[in-house]
Amino acid sequence: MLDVNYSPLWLSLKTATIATVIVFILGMFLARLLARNSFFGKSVIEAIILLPLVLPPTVVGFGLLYLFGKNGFLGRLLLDLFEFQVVFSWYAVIIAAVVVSFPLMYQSASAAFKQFDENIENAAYTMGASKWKVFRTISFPLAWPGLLAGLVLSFARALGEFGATLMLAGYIPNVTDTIPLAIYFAVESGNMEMAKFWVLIIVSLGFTAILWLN
Amino acid sequence: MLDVNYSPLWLSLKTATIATVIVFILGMFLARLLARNSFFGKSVIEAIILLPLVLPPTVVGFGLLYLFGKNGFLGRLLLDLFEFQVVFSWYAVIIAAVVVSFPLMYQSASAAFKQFDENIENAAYTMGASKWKVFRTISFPLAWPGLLAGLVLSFARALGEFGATLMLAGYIPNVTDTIPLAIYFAVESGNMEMAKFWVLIIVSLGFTAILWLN
Amino acid sequence: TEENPKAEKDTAETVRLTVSAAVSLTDALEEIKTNYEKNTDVELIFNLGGSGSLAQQIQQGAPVDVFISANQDWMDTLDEQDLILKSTREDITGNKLVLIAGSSSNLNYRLVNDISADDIKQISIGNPESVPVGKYSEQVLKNLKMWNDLENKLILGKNVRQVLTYVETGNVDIGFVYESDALSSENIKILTTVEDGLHEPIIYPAAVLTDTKHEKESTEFVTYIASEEAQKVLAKYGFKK
Amino acid sequence: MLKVDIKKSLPHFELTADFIVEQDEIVALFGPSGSGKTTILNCIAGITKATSGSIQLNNHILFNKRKKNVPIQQRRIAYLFQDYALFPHMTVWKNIMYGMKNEQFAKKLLTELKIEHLTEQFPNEISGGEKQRVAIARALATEPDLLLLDEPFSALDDATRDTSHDELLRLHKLWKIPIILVTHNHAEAEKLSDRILYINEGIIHN
Amino acid sequence: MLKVDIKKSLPHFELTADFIVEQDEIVALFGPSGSGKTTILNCIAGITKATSGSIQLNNHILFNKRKKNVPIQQRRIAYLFQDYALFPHMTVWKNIMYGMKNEQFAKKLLTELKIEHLTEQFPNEISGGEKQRVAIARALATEPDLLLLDEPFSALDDATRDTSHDELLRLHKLWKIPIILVTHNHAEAEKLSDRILYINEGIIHN
Ligand SMILES: Nc1ncnc2c1ncn2[C@@H]1O[C@H](COP(=O)(O)OP(=O)(O)OP(=O)(O)O)[C@@H](O)[C@H]1O
Ligand SMILES: Nc1ncnc2c1ncn2[C@@H]1O[C@H](COP(=O)(O)OP(=O)(O)OP(=O)(O)O)[C@@H](O)[C@H]1O
Ligand code: MOO
Ligand SMILES: [Mg+2]
Ligand SMILES: [Mg+2]
Repeated sequence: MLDVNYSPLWLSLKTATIATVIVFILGMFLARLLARNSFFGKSVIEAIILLPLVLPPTVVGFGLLYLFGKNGFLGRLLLDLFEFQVVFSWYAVIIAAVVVSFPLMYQSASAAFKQFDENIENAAYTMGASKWKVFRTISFPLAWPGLLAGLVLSFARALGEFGATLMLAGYIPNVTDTIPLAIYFAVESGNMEMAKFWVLIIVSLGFTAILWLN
Repeated sequence: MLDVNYSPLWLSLKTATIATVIVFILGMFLARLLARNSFFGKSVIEAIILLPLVLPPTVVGFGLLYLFGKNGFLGRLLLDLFEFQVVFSWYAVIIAAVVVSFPLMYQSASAAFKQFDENIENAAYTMGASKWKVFRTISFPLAWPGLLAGLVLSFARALGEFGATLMLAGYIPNVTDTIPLAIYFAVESGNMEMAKFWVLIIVSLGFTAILWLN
Repeated sequence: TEENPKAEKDTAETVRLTVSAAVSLTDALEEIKTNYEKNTDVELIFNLGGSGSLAQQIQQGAPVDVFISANQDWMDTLDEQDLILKSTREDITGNKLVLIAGSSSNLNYRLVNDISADDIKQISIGNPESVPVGKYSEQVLKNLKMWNDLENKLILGKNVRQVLTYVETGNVDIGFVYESDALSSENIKILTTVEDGLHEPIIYPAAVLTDTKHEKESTEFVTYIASEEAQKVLAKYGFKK
Repeated sequence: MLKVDIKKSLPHFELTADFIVEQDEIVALFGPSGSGKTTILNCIAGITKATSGSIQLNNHILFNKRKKNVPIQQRRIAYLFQDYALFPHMTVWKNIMYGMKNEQFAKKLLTELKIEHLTEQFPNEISGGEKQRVAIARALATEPDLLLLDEPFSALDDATRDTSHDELLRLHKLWKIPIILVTHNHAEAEKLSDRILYINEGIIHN
Repeated sequence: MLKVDIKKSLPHFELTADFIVEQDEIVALFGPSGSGKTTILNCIAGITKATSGSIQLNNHILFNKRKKNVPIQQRRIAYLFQDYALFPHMTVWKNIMYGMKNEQFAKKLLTELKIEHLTEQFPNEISGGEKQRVAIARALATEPDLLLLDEPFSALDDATRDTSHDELLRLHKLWKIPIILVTHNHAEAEKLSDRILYINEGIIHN
């Protein structure tokens, strides 16, 4: 029998879920905001959002380390204001997951909001519904297929995030050791049994998530 | 001045483009095929497609190595049939990029095909249009926002692919050294100037692609 | 000039050797390549990576002629599977373990023993389970009976470069890396070089692979790395037998 | 009372609408296809913006040249769209209850319009005329300050149309709000409206 | 000649349609809202599947109980949908040319239907009645073996409707194909059709 520490399982589940919720909400609202406007600079914003996708995750992690590290702009700010160090903490895992999965959510949501008939929204407005009510009851359900796709992609990506996490959060047993990190180190150290075990776990998680979402 | 070998630029451009074209076509047709059917096993297929997203790219590369290696099922098939070895070749770079970006295209396309009124397709059929004509002239343009999102995501992901590539294709100058690999090795050997240079290049590529696609 | 003989060489039958080498050797090997190709009909192609990944690629049939590993374990694994020509195996160079801190750090330990858990918040080493440099670091700390004190301050890196980055950016106070890596960075200072007796010797073995189609040229190249000319280059980058 | 005095440029002509609808009046807007009827209603509801002029409802200015433009949801105007614009993801009942306060009234409306058996069906599961009646019910259900009806009875057979007419007239007596009714059917216009505005190529002839 | 003999279960009643339309005949399908008219056309066009029975057009079996079911695109049936189903991403001209072979004929149709000034506009940029005329033109343009028209003139004013009627009759004389016309307007049914089929709650009374 394998001697397994289950901490990666809970950690991965927890961080992927939290990251997905954050990404889903932020991505959806930003996409809604920008979807039907076109202004100069929109493409620039979209390109920046997409950036973490074209860079190898390790490089993204490197960039985040520079930003959130002890000498980084945000890192110092957080340290000064809250005496809080992000690097090597559980929050670093979430930040890494959010950054890498955000582009997936944003792109999916953006497309989803472009793909339905605007007049349905107008009809709801004539019935006195507030912007928030229209969003919640009309735009959101009509865009749901695309939003769901973004949700699935984001969750999967957050669950599988490895390179940036390792860089920003380090590999600290019981604190930042997500399943992908456990897999990586098991493979690297030639412990194939352990690697297979975790691959199986993460695959089942992915499966469950998809089945549950469909 | 930096003494730069530009091979990674062309290689990355070429492989990302080819991989994106493959992924776009395959992903789109598979999504169309499955979009409006629901059958037992569909979720299983979708989960498998999503797999490369939940696994660290290195592990995906590892899996591909097992599949395409000398003792792997596909590797042996290709060797026997065409005397062709995939590992360490330019084709390995493409395979890695296709596998990791496929889930992004599939999910986006699948949502896109769910999000328009089917009756428009029926109207086209009544006018004697073949399935292929209806796909080309009706379903495709109506699903375009979502397909475009998938295209952008896939291209970005293919461009940024690193872990699986390194494993399956190795780091062979002028053959498999894509930009992400160049960045990685520049960082590894402490050559920060070179790393920054390539990050700049890849970011501009991503930017250009997005601006051009919008 | 330089270009012409080379062009001629291509038309004559140039032998291409694929060398899978530990990534830490990158810069040294580049220089060795330039020297070597000048005087032979051989073109060297380096496939760089972590020793573990390289070994796995070889196990799966990657077309490699020469393997240079950063430790003995992976070479032993390939040896057991008869993937290397035993007679060609040679220890070509070695490395030292050093303790480093950021260049602006006010720590000035003279010995590894000086490390005190109270001075430091975090210390980074390679992951002992998968990275050779981490394994050596663990041996040192365990031999000095400091492991238990420091264990909860450890940040485990996936390779030397990551440890170096953490120290460079000031996110950890100290770390253990190879001397060769320490020399390549300007933003750190070496506090002390670890005594050899505290860990297994750090050895880089090389060998020709069973599958090579160019056994003669490959063997010649391995021999060349062991030669004095190549050793000088390696020494310049911090590698010593 | 509704006061409309707007101009709007359209691709093939300029639309000029200048008219008043009194508090208890039903006005029919009658004119050929493409003459600008829907555009006028869109401007009043706030869905399209007029090029110039002003719109005033019960002393509230909804739109004027000094760039005032009250958002759609604050206009308290019920609007039956020519293409219904039903919410495709909601059942008939949810569609009607969307802007509705009074469940009793909604149920009564459904019965009068003979669609009470369809409450649990979705818009793509009912017939064209049924859709139109759901849209009528949905518009009436909001109990608005002004009612805009864009060809509300065009997809109905004579019998159903007659009961729908009666229902509209009954509610109008009860509520006493201005109603604008777009129609192609002259008999309908005469039967339901107090006054007919004839429109052609964007010009209204009283 | 079209032979229809089908049954289909609907939520509130069973639809039974058994009738013949001769080669040069226009048949009107007349009945209250929700009686099953659109469903019959959908079955003939192949968009919905009947529960049982058979459909035959000019000796070709389009549908029968032995599970034969010719795909929509091979039926050579033009169909004007009650909700038009125009292609939203194509201009009026492209919509009409979609199934069209003959550009000359398309131009003539546009002129007869008075929509030739709209060719470059998109469906969401034209009025309701204009959409309907585009849908008429698009259906006629395919030169089919059978023509199904679901309330083709309901959104048109009297003048436009009259010219559209004339155009339909003219083409029918020329082509001599069976036509089924769904309408709520009894005068229209009498004027255009050779025979009226009365339908109520799914049952046809000749
Ligand atoms: N979004 C739009 N963009 C450009 N032109 C438009 C738009 N909507 C309508 N039009 C044009 O404006 C004119 C008036 O259209 P409108 O919809 O107001 O007509 P209508 O009187 O309601 O006609 P119908 O009885 O056919 O519905 C028409 O010529 C039409 O083509
Ligand atoms: N997709 C569907 N699913 C379930 N029921 C449907 C569906 N489409 C229509 N029905 C029901 O079938 C019956 C007949 O509908 P159909 O559309 O054929 O009526 P119709 O005669 O065309 O009416 P109208 O004149 O209002 O268009 C109606 O009761 C309707 O509610
Ligand atoms: O070169 Mo290594 O295998 O990363 O220590
Ligand atoms: Mg109109
Ligand atoms: Mg109907």
